[in-house]
Amino acid sequence: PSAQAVSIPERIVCLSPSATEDLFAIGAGAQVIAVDDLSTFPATAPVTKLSAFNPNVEAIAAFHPDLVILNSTATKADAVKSALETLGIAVYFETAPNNLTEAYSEIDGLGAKVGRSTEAKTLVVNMKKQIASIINKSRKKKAITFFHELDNTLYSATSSTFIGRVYKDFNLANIADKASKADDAGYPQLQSEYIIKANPSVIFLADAEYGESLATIKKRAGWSKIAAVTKKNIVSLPADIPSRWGPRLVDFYQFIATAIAPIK
Amino acid sequence: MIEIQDLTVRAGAREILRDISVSIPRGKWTCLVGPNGAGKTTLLKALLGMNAYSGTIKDNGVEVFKDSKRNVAFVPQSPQIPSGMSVAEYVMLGRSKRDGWGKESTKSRALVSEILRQTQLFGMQSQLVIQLSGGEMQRALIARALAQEPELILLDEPTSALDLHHQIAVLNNIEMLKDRGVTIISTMHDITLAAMYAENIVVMRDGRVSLSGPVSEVIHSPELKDAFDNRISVYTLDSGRPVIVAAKDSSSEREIPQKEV
Amino acid sequence: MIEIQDLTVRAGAREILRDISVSIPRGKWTCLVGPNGAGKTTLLKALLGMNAYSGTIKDNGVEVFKDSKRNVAFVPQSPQIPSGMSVAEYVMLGRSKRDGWGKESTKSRALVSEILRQTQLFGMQSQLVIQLSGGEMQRALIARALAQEPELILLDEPTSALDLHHQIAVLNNIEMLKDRGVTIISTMHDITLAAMYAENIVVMRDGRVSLSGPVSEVIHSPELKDAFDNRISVYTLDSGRPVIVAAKDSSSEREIPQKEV
Amino acid sequence: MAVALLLGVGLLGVSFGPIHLHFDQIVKTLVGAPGGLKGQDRTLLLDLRLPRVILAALVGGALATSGAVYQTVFRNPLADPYLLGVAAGAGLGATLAFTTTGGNVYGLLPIFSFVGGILAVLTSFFISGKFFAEPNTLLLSGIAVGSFATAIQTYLQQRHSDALRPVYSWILGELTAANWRVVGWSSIYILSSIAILISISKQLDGLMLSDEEAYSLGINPHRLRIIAVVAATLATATAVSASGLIGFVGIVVPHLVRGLTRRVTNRSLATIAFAGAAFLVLADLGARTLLSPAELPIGVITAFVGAPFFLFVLRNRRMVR
Amino acid sequence: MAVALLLGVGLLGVSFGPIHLHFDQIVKTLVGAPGGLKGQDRTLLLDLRLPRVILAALVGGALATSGAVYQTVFRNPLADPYLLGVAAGAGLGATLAFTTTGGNVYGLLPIFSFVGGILAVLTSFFISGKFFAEPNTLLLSGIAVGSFATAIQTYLQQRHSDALRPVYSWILGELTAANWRVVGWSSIYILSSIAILISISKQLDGLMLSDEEAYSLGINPHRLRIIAVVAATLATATAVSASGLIGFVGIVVPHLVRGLTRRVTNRSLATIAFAGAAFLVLADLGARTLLSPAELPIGVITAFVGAPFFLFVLRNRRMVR
Ligand SMILES: Nc1ncnc2c1ncn2[C@@H]1O[C@H](COP(=O)(O)OP(=O)(O)OP(=O)(O)O)[C@@H](O)[C@H]1O
Ligand SMILES: Nc1ncnc2c1ncn2[C@@H]1O[C@H](COP(=O)(O)OP(=O)(O)OP(=O)(O)O)[C@@H](O)[C@H]1O
Ligand SMILES: [Mg+2]
Ligand SMILES: [Mg+2]
Repeated sequence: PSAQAVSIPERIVCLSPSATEDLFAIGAGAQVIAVDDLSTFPATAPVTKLSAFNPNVEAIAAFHPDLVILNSTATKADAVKSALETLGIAVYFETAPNNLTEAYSEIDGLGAKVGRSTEAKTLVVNMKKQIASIINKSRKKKAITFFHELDNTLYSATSSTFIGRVYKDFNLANIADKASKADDAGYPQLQSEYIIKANPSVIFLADAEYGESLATIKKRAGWSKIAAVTKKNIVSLPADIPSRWGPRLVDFYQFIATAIAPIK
Repeated sequence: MIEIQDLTVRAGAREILRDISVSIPRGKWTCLVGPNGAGKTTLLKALLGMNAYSGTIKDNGVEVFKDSKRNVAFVPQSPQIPSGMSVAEYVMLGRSKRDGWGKESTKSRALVSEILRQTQLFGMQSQLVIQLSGGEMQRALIARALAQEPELILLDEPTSALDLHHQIAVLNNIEMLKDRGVTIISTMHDITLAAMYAENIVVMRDGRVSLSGPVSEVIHSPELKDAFDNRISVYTLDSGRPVIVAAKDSSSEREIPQKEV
Repeated sequence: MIEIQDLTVRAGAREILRDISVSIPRGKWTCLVGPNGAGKTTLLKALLGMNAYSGTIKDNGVEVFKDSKRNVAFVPQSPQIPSGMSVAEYVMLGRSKRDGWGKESTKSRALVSEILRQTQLFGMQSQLVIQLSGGEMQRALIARALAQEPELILLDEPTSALDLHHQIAVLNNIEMLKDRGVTIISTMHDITLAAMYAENIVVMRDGRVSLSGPVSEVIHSPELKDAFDNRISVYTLDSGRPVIVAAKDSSSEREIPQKEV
Repeated sequence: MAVALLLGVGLLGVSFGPIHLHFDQIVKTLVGAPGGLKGQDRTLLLDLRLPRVILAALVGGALATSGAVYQTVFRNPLADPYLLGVAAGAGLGATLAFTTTGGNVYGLLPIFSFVGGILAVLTSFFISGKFFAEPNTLLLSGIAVGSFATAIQTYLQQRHSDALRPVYSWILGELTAANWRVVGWSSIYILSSIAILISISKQLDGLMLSDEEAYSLGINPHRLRIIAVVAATLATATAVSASGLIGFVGIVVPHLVRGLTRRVTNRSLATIAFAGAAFLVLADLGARTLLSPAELPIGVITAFVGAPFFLFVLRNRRMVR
Repeated sequence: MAVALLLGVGLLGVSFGPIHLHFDQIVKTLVGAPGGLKGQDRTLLLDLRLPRVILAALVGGALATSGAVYQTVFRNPLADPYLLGVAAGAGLGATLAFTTTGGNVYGLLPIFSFVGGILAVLTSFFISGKFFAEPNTLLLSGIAVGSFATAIQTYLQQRHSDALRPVYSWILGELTAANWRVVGWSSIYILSSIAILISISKQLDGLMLSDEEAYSLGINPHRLRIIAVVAATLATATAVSASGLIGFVGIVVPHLVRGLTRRVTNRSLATIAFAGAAFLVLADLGARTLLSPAELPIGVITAFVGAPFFLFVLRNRRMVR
């Protein structure tokens, strides 16, 4: 019952695609006056040309917001935050979550900030329920090996990353984990011959948008004999959902569940 | 014959050589003389044929500009000295044209040794050219020109850094080229030396040729003195060979040397 | 007095100057002569005091090495010519030491004008130094040294690119420095000129000093001839002034010049 | 005249942006006359735009002056102020700030990058041995040290790929972080370095000669080179730690001024400093307004506007080499 | 001897990796003798490692040779093969491939970066006007064109920040894309360029003299510079499009060879080519094995190993300048 709870922001500028999805899902959409150029979901969000990566303080101030939601990885996020605060504008830092728990608390935090705590709690409960049921239905009894490809120079993601945890929830065995010492953040670059040797049963292509597919992978030296290729277990990941840690996480879990359903 | 007709050379807006017409005989030594800034170096470079000029310069009837068939050696007044190159490599560069790209014939190696000996650089083959003294460098430069076995050799003040003895030694070596029909064109501030070696002299002043002809004619002409504002005097030795000096005072001394003491 | 004691200068493993001991009087003109590679340039640079040497060089009792109080002008044999600098700016560099960092006094401007006139560069102030002819550049270099109003001036072949008249004109200008007590040390291949201007001569050969003393003594000494392997001859004019030449042939001509024709 | 130009450009700089402020109100606010700006606009002017424009001018002046000095000292038209490893060292420092320190990265960033830059140059000096006896050896040593620092930096980024984006955006060069504190400390280093460099500019001309000639003219070439490089490095390291790596200014502005004034001597060092300052203020104005509401990296503008202009000068005025 | 060294290094290169192959079996497989490798190991050797090692050798040879040639042509020890805008142009091309094209981007990447690199150099040539009359003008023109291309590239990356990671990992330089097709086309360009450069290497020495001197020695300095730069650029553009930007090799290997052999002339061009090839094969071996099964960017290894070695040579052998 503090004084803060009373001042509910009415002019929010949201510079994070995930937070935009969160805000609309908890019914705060009407309070949002502007979102960044990559906040493409939901369709009703007031998209502007504001950049989330390279925020322009004055351009944000020109909207006369009372709250700005800023991604902590934005360019000079600290400097932007203090400049906005100098102008008397409140700033809420959104940090990229590392796992589901953090994603949920992100939603809770946003809810509290915009006066939608109850709605946020309901959303989180629903998400937990749906995701648990998807996992329950589709979790593999026996671990299946997979390779998650970020680009054609074979960068991957280990089980310590958010996306890695999603796979892990389905009892998929990540071949990149052996290389986890190469990057603290969990994005090592794998060697082609290691992947051939590890012989994964599924390959997820996060670079499908750049034209990678079963056809192109097959042509790589030595790859045609990899189990995932011979069994055609190549999954092209959609462009945006795997990097939005909001309400559509449920859709992502469902996507993976569907994709791995035929694989034994 | 090298026939120069209405030659004009510009640097930017300035005309450095203006309407020069003169012929230079082949197989002879011709010396360009004149005060500083007269345009000697500029004329020598024009004869090389690398840069554009207006007018014509015909060597045996062929325009010299970009005529890549000629084999012309060029000894500049102040060379660009490459770092990290030995004397032997430097002189061997003179053989590139004859040996062809990337080759180095046995003949070339023998010839370069011979020339290094002639120019008294033999002990220094492996010294870097940047480490040479002024006179040694000038000899290396001339050695490179000799190694070229050119049909025409252009020398810009070839003796300026040489000691008295090497001046003579090097000029004698160059003179021998005439036996092979080589045409020699040089500039030379020491007109006494010029008169000793050249058959013909071209007198230049202010970007023009004021007189050209056989040594004997030019040396005693008023045009020569005039080019130097009458500040030089000409003497003649018993043998008829002239000696040209500038006087120290305006009341120029005119002494006659005595026998050696 | 400039006292040189046991001076040895090395380049890498090689000793270019070996155990040189010689004194050079102040307020006089001393000329270093010797064949190419004798070490003249090296000795001149040692006298400048910039680089390390072993032995001692005392100028008025003070070691010259890194003595920043001396005002020594240095005219190198082959200068590094800066691009994009005008003749006036180039000569004005000589004033830096006197005017102090970043300043340019009225006196300096007047002096530089005067010196440009003396060296006959006055019309060329705004021309870039890289565009000068060989002789013009050499005069610009000497003008810069004169602008320095030095107490000691070191000249390495100051006349090598000058025409006969300018040789005299420039050397006369330098000679006038003696009136102000300036010490002049130069190298000079033209020993006749050296004998005309210098009071003392230092004969060098193979990195050593073989003789030093007043012109009259040195010029007729066997050491001088010996330094040039006896390939030079010395004559004396009526006035007692010597003329030194190398003979064209080994059967050296010894002719006596006649009156001008 | 150069000062007036810079002031004019500065006024433009504080006036334009997504929110337009009027000249007369700006001037009134600055001189404290009545009728000035109030409220958020006043804060915008005094606490955001003014320090930013001043920082742009400082950084631009620092980079252009240092670039010109490096070009003279190394007798190399390719020399830029990042040559001896400042950039790589600062980049490594910045990466270390991101990867090894938790918490307040942005507070530590300037210190880390400043120290990194200076350390890299010191290492280059140390390794090249006889300091400036051979400028080219120092220069190659700088390249090697720089490459080494960059290698470590890249490796660290590989090991900590979450630092990739912030480091990358820092490298791009930003004036976003400008505030009075940054302006305060950077102006001390930058202004005093530039003052030193301009005061020795006549001497620097002597470095176009051989060392012996310079020495006889009363210049100690070794010492002068060290002073020049140290001052230029200090200015550059400060600029880098205040604003990341802003390319192009340090190499092109000096050549541009030389091309336009047809002067190669260092007399024009003050002009170069002012030109660099004005250029970066304008570039920053462009960065803030051209793609507004997004902000463009300033390095994009410097090259995008500067390159064609430079090429035009290069092509039309025969450059004095 | 250089050839034997390269072969030896190559054998090491194909032998080590996450899976170790034995020398004798490798040799047997390569010469077609009985008792060679079978199955997956055979594929590994013939289709993965062999093309990769060969590509490393080609790229290393191309960069080192081009760097040495650029250094001679521009009389500048700082010159590297990326000087005239090849790198920036190729980077822009690569970014365009990621941002503007649909379909198989990775397939288009080499073509885009090759064309981008060549176009940038052509633009530099065109703008500098009289081609090689003034090498320094060309060089400055190259810097400006390069900066311009980089500005556009950065701008595009800003607008398409999702392309940041793939472009960045391409820029880091990778030999991972090696296969026989890449080796095929790149060997044609690289080997013929190197052959041209080595065949004119004696002539290149003439470029250390003044243009008039070179001309009198039978060299057309303008034409020779154009041939040299075109061949070097072709080799570099090919290397870049096959493997991204691998720094350090082009500038340091030539200086290293010169420092060790104490020769500055271009006679050592063949040695430089072999040294560059061997160096990159070794670096790639390091990249594959040090963090196995992960891979290190090769640029990290080249600088990490090369820089200290180079600094050692620089300090201990008085460099022939
Ligand atoms: N690029 C240039 N721009 C302007 N003037 C030039 C340029 N190059 C040469 N000059 C001028 O042209 C004149 C002739 O120069 P040149 O070098 O041919 O003289 P020179 O007869 O060889 O003189 P020296 O005896 O001093 O060597 C000189 O006065 C010189 O200043
Ligand atoms: N760095 C060096 N390394 C090796 N030898 C050197 C080096 N510098 C000079 N020398 C040698 O030292 C000797 C003396 O050189 P110096 O330049 O003093 O001669 P000099 O008397 O001035 O000759 P010149 O009349 O030709 O100008 C020369 O034989 C030269 O080859
Ligand atoms: Mg001349
Ligand atoms: Mg000498």
